[in-house]
Amino acid sequence: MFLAAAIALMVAMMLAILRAFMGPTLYDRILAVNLFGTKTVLFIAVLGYLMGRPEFLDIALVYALINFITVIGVLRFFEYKRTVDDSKEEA
Amino acid sequence: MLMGVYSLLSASFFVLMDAVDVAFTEAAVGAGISTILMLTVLAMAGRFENRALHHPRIALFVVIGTGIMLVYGTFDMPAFGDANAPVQTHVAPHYIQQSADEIDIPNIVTSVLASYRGFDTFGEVVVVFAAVIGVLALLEMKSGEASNELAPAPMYQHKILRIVGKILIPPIMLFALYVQFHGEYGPGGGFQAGVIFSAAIILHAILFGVEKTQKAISLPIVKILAALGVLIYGSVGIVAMLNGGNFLDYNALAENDITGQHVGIIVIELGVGITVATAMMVIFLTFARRVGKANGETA
Amino acid sequence: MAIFLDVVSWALLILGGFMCFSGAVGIHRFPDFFSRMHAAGVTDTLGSSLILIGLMLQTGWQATVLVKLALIFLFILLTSPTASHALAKAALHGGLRPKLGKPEVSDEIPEKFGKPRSESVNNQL
Amino acid sequence: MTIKSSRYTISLIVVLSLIWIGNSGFYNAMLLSFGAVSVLFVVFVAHRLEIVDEESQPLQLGRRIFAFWMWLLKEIVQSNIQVIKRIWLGPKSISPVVMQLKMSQQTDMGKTIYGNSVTLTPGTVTLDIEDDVMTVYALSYDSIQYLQGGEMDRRVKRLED
Repeated sequence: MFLAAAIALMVAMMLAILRAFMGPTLYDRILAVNLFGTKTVLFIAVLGYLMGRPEFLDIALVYALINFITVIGVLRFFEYKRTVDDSKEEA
Repeated sequence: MLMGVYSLLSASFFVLMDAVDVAFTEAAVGAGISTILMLTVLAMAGRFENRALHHPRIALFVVIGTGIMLVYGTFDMPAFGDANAPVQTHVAPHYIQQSADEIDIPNIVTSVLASYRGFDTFGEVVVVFAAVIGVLALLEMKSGEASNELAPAPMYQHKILRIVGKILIPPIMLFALYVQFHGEYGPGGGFQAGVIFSAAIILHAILFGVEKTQKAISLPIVKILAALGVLIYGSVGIVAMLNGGNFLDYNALAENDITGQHVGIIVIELGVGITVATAMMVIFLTFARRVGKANGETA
Repeated sequence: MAIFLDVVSWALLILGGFMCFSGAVGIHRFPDFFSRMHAAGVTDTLGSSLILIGLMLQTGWQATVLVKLALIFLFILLTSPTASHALAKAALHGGLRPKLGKPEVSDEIPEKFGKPRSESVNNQL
Repeated sequence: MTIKSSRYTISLIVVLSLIWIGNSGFYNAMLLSFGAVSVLFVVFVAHRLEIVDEESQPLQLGRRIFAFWMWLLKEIVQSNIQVIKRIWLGPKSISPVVMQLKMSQQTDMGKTIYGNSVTLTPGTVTLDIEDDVMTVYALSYDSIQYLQGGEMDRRVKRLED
């Protein structure tokens, strides 16, 4: 049963990656990566059960943390980059 | 950013191969910190990119050539999971079979990393520290001029981000420390803990601006701490020598061999954690400050 | 009792897997960024909750495992809307505009968000 | 340190200790003392970072938040089913709408809860919050009408006082 859930998650991850490569806008890519991250967290948790190793949950937790920080970081970066671009255009 | 996906993927592979600790490191370092550091560097370097000096095709050629050679090299390696492979027959069986008796902690990876391979790990910590020194040497040369901070995007509008960030940062830090001290029992240890802790600080810097983070965590102190981490590691070795053992021979730290190993591992993991955490913070904060400076000059 | 728990958790896992899968399909079927975001939201909330609750029922009541799953659960519920909101906001301020179905029922998108700049947000990676 | 701020500190300590104890699974003296040291250290750093206040430790919400969560959970399930239906029906079934709504919450915390609840229920996403006006993007006009009905707004408002 875990296997079924794991496979469904795998397929979802694949689709997310596809979206990340296809774009078309930057935000689509970030969205896809975020989705991919959440799916990975779940995937690792399910996998931990599949293999009978509950300490995998630690990794899943770290993933959840890091995924959030990365997405926010990436967003802030592009936001920041835009403000600089704007100030350049005006100058 | 696709690099981040790559890290996530490879971490999944490590999970599949049952290498929990490696996956942990990859998750923390590869997916998070490296992406953020790359972006910071991009923010800094992107503005004044020099014209390429050599033809990019040559570089591509070199990369492809190296890739082919690497793939060719792997043909010589034993098949994955081959029991007769040199890796499996050399020291690994000793580590796996004796670890429980000699060191008595459940996570073999930690005992290998911190005890059997104490010298190697010490070397890695020193490398991290050297990286910090390198970054500082390159970026702080023009110190003294008034630092003009990372242009603060209007944070007061990001109500949701601010509040959620405030709620999340303390638990993240605590989780980092949890990983630090449970390295003996589950996956984790100093390297991962350091990265997670610094990630919490970096999140704070991203959300509230570098200026505010620096007010709370002054760079000089962090730099001293980075050195202190290496010092802790090294001094464990020296204390062991004073007690009549070899450098980094934890058995000499206490009356009982096993207690000695425990104490030694905990202390050096702490040293590793401090060094890694502070190293990441120093690198990020220095870069972020430079970003502000560089753009102040060009914009 | 044990069998009952098993059946429930299997059902939850399968349902959650299906949710995640449909969310992923959604980000391919929907026409623009903003509607895709909703599809992603589906998987983030209900999909992950179902899977995590399904896993929780399988722990055999080991306290630490339960707590860890609960932490992941809380964390996802807290961060995923935050990340979505930050993303949507960044996209809006970045000049991306949603395709609207019936313009007559929508308010105008206020000018204060700046001019649409669709060309510059494309292909920055 | 005033009495007020020490309340938040204590709450933070309690929360962090619970996280540690729940996570650790080892209860020997050594690890528990490490835990105590860690908690204190984190509280110290959090104080330096100036993130210990009524926004990070929402004590004032009290017990009412649980009832709200239960209600929200029901909403989430319902709207999820709707969105999934739309996903499988294809892009023709959606007609996205952007609307500006007034929010009655006074504090930033209340606005955050409201905004996040709106985003959590699929079908609607908070695009922006400015003062007391929220820009919402929805997949269809029904969901906007539902928000305009103001039930969620009222419930979040009740959390505040």
